[in-house]
Amino acid sequence: MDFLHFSPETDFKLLLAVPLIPLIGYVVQVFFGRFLPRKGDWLLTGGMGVSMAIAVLMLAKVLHEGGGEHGGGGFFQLSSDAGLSWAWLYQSGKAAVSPLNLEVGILYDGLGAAMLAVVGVVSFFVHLFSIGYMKGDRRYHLFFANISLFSVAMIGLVLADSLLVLFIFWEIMGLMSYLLIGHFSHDQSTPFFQRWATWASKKAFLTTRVGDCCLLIGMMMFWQHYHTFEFVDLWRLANEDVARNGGEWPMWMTIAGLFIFGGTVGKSAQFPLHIWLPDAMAGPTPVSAMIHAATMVAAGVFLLGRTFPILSPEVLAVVTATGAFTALFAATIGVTAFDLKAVLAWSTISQLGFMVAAIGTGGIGLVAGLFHMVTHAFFKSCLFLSAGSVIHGCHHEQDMRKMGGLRTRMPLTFAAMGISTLAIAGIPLFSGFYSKDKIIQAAFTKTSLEFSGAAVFAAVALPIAAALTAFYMFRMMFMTFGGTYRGEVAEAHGHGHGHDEHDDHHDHELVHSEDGGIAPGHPGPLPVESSWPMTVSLLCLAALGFLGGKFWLADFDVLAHHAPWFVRLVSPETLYPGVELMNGYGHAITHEMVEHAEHTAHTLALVVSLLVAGLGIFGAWWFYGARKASPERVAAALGEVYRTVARKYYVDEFVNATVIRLTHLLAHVQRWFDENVVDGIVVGVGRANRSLGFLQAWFDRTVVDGLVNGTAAVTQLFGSLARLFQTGRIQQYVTFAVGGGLIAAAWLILA
Amino acid sequence: MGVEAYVAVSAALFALGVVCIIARRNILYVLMGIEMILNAANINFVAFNRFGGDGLDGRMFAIFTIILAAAEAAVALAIVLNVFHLFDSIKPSEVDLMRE
Amino acid sequence: MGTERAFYACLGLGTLAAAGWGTSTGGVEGLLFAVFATLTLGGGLVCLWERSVVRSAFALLATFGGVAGLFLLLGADFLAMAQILIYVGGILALILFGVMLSPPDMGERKLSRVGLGLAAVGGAFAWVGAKVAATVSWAQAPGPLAPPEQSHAREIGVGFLAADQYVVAFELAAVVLTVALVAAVYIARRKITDFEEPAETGGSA
Amino acid sequence: MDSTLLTWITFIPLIGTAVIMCLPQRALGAVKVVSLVATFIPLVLATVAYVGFDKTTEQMQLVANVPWISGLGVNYHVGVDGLSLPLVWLTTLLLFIGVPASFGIEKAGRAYYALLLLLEVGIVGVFVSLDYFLFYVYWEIMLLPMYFLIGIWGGPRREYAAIKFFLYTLAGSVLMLVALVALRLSSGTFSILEMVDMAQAGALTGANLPFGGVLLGMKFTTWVFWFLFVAFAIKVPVFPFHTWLPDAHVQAPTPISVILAGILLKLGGYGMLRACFPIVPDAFRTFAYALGVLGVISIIYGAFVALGQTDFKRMVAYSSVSHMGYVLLGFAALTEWGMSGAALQMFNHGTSSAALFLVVGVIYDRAHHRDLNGFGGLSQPMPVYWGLTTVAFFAALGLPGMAGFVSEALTLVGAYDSADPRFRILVLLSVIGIVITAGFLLWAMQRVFLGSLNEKYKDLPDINLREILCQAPLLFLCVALGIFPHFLLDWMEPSVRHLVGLLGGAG
Repeated sequence: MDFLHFSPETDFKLLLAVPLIPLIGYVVQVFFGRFLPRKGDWLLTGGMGVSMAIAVLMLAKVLHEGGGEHGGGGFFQLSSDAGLSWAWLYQSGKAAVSPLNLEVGILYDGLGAAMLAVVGVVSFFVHLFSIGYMKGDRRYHLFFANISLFSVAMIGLVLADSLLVLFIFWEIMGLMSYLLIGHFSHDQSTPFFQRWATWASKKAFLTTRVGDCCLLIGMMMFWQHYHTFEFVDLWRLANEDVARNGGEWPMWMTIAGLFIFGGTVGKSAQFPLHIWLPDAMAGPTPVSAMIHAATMVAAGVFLLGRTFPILSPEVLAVVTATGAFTALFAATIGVTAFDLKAVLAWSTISQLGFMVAAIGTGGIGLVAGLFHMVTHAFFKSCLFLSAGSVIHGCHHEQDMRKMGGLRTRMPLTFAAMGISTLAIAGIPLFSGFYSKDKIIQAAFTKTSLEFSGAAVFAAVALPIAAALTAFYMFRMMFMTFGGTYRGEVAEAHGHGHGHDEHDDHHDHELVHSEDGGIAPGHPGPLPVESSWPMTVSLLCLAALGFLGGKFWLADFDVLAHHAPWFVRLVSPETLYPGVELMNGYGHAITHEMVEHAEHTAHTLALVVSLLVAGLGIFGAWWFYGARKASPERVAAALGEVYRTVARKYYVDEFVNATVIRLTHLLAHVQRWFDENVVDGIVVGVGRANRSLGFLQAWFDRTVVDGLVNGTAAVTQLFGSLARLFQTGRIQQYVTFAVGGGLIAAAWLILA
Repeated sequence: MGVEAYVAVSAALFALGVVCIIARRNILYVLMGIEMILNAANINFVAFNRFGGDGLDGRMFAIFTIILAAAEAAVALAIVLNVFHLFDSIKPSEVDLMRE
Repeated sequence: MGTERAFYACLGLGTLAAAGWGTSTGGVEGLLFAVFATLTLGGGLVCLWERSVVRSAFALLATFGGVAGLFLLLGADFLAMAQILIYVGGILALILFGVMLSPPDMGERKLSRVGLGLAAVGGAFAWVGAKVAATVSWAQAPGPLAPPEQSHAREIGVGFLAADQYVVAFELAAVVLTVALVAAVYIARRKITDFEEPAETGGSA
Repeated sequence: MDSTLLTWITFIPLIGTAVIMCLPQRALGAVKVVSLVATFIPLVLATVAYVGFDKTTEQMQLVANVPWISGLGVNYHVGVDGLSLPLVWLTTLLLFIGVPASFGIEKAGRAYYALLLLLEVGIVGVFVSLDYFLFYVYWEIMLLPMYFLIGIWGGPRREYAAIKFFLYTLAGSVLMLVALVALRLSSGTFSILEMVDMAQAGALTGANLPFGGVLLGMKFTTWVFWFLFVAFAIKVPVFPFHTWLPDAHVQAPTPISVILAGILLKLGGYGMLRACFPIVPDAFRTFAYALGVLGVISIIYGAFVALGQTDFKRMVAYSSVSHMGYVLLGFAALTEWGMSGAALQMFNHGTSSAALFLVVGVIYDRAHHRDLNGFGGLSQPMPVYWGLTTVAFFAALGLPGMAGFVSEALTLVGAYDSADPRFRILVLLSVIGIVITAGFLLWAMQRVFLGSLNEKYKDLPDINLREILCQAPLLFLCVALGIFPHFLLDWMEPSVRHLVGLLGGAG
């Protein structure tokens, strides 16, 4: 198996090709896309396919080198070690030795390999899906270009070997999400979507940019101390620093770590910056699939994976607490949502909470969190694409109350979505089970070893969130595919009913835009199965979601007693080789204790996760499948509580009323200040000068001419004022010049 | 005759020029006043050059003053003619477009 | 016309007094100085006094001539020549043109204005001058001044053309003159309408 | 060995002016061709100078030094280093773009182009002169054409704007003149380089002046510093000397706005680097933090005021205030990164803001107003225009991959790394500016291009080829320098390092 050997000389170039191929495709598409046959969709889909193939090949190499039976020591490659990096800022000879120069290189390890493959696969299938889904769109070619660059950004982020490079791609990704979420803002045919998309894209960009700025500050703080952005150096230097400090993390590092986590909060939609993600579904569904699975939100978690060694225990506690809270918080909202995509969006936030909380617990949790990121990518992209297929079939209807009975009408979609739902709900044999189980195990382990508030909170909140997850996912399945079709059926495409109607009838409904209401669909013929590019993508992703668990485990041990390859490749030891992590448990806790705790927690977690999944599914069946009880009645009984949850705890309203209002108020106040005070001073000085001119004129006509006419009577003086008013200005100037000169002379003489 | 005599003449001529500008209400008198002031300055230049200075500096300055006076006179006359066309008057008191 | 006569009588008396003072303090040179100084200041006074612009202009001729004479006394023969040529021949001619092209306005002089202005400004200058004279110690040339050995015209010409002295200033003056004359022609040529709408100059040119 | 290259770059536009003045008023076509040629040749020559530049030394290059007014000790001393050469090149480029961008101007075209070329003489002259007197002369030369270009070809309130501009800059000039005279008296030379050497030797303290240079309890260097700083700060413009900028920008015709934002503002920053800080380094160090505070106020304040605008061009003008705040912050931090970032930011702002003003110009030419709320949905009738605008907007808000990011990141990181820990607070505050900048740009984009289409503008013609060609080089630079910043940084690095050393900062 010689071709599976990783040789830095050639393989880094091959890795470079992964982002470069779609990038070149993007450039070609932007300029020439509209002239290409089929508007160039084949070009980018094909390009992405090649990238995917390379990414998978590289993953195979990594597995062969470090994950298989031969390796075991992990896999870690830096292109700068092989002399393959690019001096970015300076290239002249003198500058090359300067610490100021930034070298851009590739960091390729187990995590990067897994993530690269995930991004490649999901991107490719999203491209393929889009061929069917976006057919007939006005800006078809640009859509493909943008989504391709979106993938490039994520690929670049995954391959980055320094914080700064990561940040660059991070920001580019933000831009592309802005453009893609706002895809419909140019579509004049659906005013609702247009307004919503415009607003949502701006919201997404600005909200995540708040997080970006935090990340930037965190980067600066680390740079200021270590003068490097390279991950490897940062890990080493920070941990050496802490070790020298006797295991105490300096205050600045905690603050910097919190700022870096701020980046994750923004991109990975953690509370309180989660508000952009539900609205991000204003974009086309394939975009949502990309954002929720492989790109945007994964980037934040990936960042945590990359910066884990420089986060102090205090930061990790905050991370755990934030993640756990987000998981629970979003899950409760997910239960109340009626918009098909909104359910998925809240479930994403919730799952992200799981990942973040897991990483915060450290050790096995780090592995579990990253593992969940990878498995989640497959089933969530599949869920979104299935939702897209459903919405496509139901004529852009997104309200689940207008669906139902699609099981027979769209069997392939149903199959794909069902598999993915089982996966996300945490049913054994499906991939989601393994990762979620591990997360709960990590939370329990942490609690048993270190009885801290954050850990306990995570240990309590996460299982509840898992139960809610199973509940609302199956609720969605029952509402969408079960029962009979509840949508309006019309032979011809009539004009849809306005969404105002929704608001009138259901005042507890999800408010996800300033316009309110769920995007209106329009009645059409009965739904039918989607075209082949869509269904093929769905089924492939569903297969990965199902088989994925096995694949990741690399053996058929359901309980996963043996460490699967992912754990071998992606573990604190192999991810950060040569770094003595200082943010783990204290010295008091030995390795054996950890092992023991993990083992104990494992069994417990297995029981708990199976239990909560079962509970959730049963609840969903009780309320929505069998309709033994009316959910509406429960909602009414809960009253104000339900309303609060359905309104997403009024976070949006709060932000609107405080941050946004305040900003605009500040802007207007400052504008007023600028125009009236700052400029007013300037104009005032000008006015004063002019007044001085009037004063001179007054002086001229009263004193100078008064001198002349002083002998005349006062009445005569007044009478002559009108005439004297016209005293020439040139002469007046001369008078004052001479007078001033004389006064100056007099002063000089007398002084 | 010492330098002070020349300076006195110069000062007197300067004063005459200033009064000419200020007191008369015809723009041509303004011009003539300016010429007087320039001449007063020239007397000073040459006198100081003669009595105290070395080299040519003072006389050179005088020459330049004369040159500038010539230029100024030409432009000023042209302006006067235009002002007359525009305002039908050559009283500087009525030429007030510079106010704003 | 009483004031007119009184004015000219005072002027004549002043001239005589000046001549006498000059002769008594500086001999022939003093006399010459007195004559030229009187010519200068008298010309200025008449210029200021006269109602007629034409007469004022001709009085200015006397001033310029007087200044030229003072230059001669100061040994600046080239300057004196330039003064006569440029001022008397050029500037005065220009002013006379201006006089002829503008309407006569005999009624604008006001005795009180001129008199009081003269009194105020002259008084102020006299006061300042007196103060200055009292405090400043004048630098005196050691001994009698030597007469200029060579022609000043030559000296000045060399001064102009020697690279390290006044070449730049000379060129600057040349440029200023050229620009001023062109500008003068340009301004004088413009029509009244040009002032109202500058945008339309293109068409009328 | 004197080089005449810079002299040619400076004075070829002057030849163009002369030729234009000789052409008949009606031959507007010929005038345009002459203008194009007279701006293109300097661009080529500047490119030649750029390529041939020795990147390994901080010494002045392409120096010419001949006596000019020997009586005063004034020399015609020109030369460039890594700080000035990119700006010279940018000047020639923007002027070359400014000519075709002006083709739409109907009124008195001949005089317009003549003044435009004269403006180039002044600007390039300031960038290349190494003699303070010469510097001042060029500084004044530049002022007059600008005054007329705004005052004659501007918008409805052009007189007001032009006079405001003129008075502001004149006030700055007067301050500079006073400082110049004081420096001349103290140092006995007009050469900037000699002054810098004297300052390094500690000889430029004004001790030979009356009162030992101490006036009203402030040292000579302090006076000189503040006089020069205010003179240049007006040009930058730094809060609170910025109020001429929105008026001048809004009233000026598009190409003039482009040049105003693209280059004239850089004169202030360049002036500080060349003719203020190194001459009085002690005073600079004393007041560095105050400058940093001013810079951050400019960043945040400019961004907020821009957010509050409804006039497209005014908004862009205030964004300039915000962006130039980074320049001041980078200078004040006194680190190599900060200084590099600030110098780079000057260049990048030159391209991105110029592009933004061209963007505004395009829409103004078509709709004849600039009210942000009066548009809507323009991406539909004008897709290409929208695309170009997006690039320009994202370049302006400092998106990575674009040039603005490199300079802003360098500036911020450099400032954070400053020896003075108080700068960290400033950096944290200036981050607010980043978010607000993104906010007002996106909000503007939403109001103009997205949303429902304003029926009035449903048939607006898309951007035409001439306008695209004007924009293209700027946008290309925005992107290219984001990916390959070393094409500027390599050139600047020795000079920046030298400068930081002169000012006494750490690496």
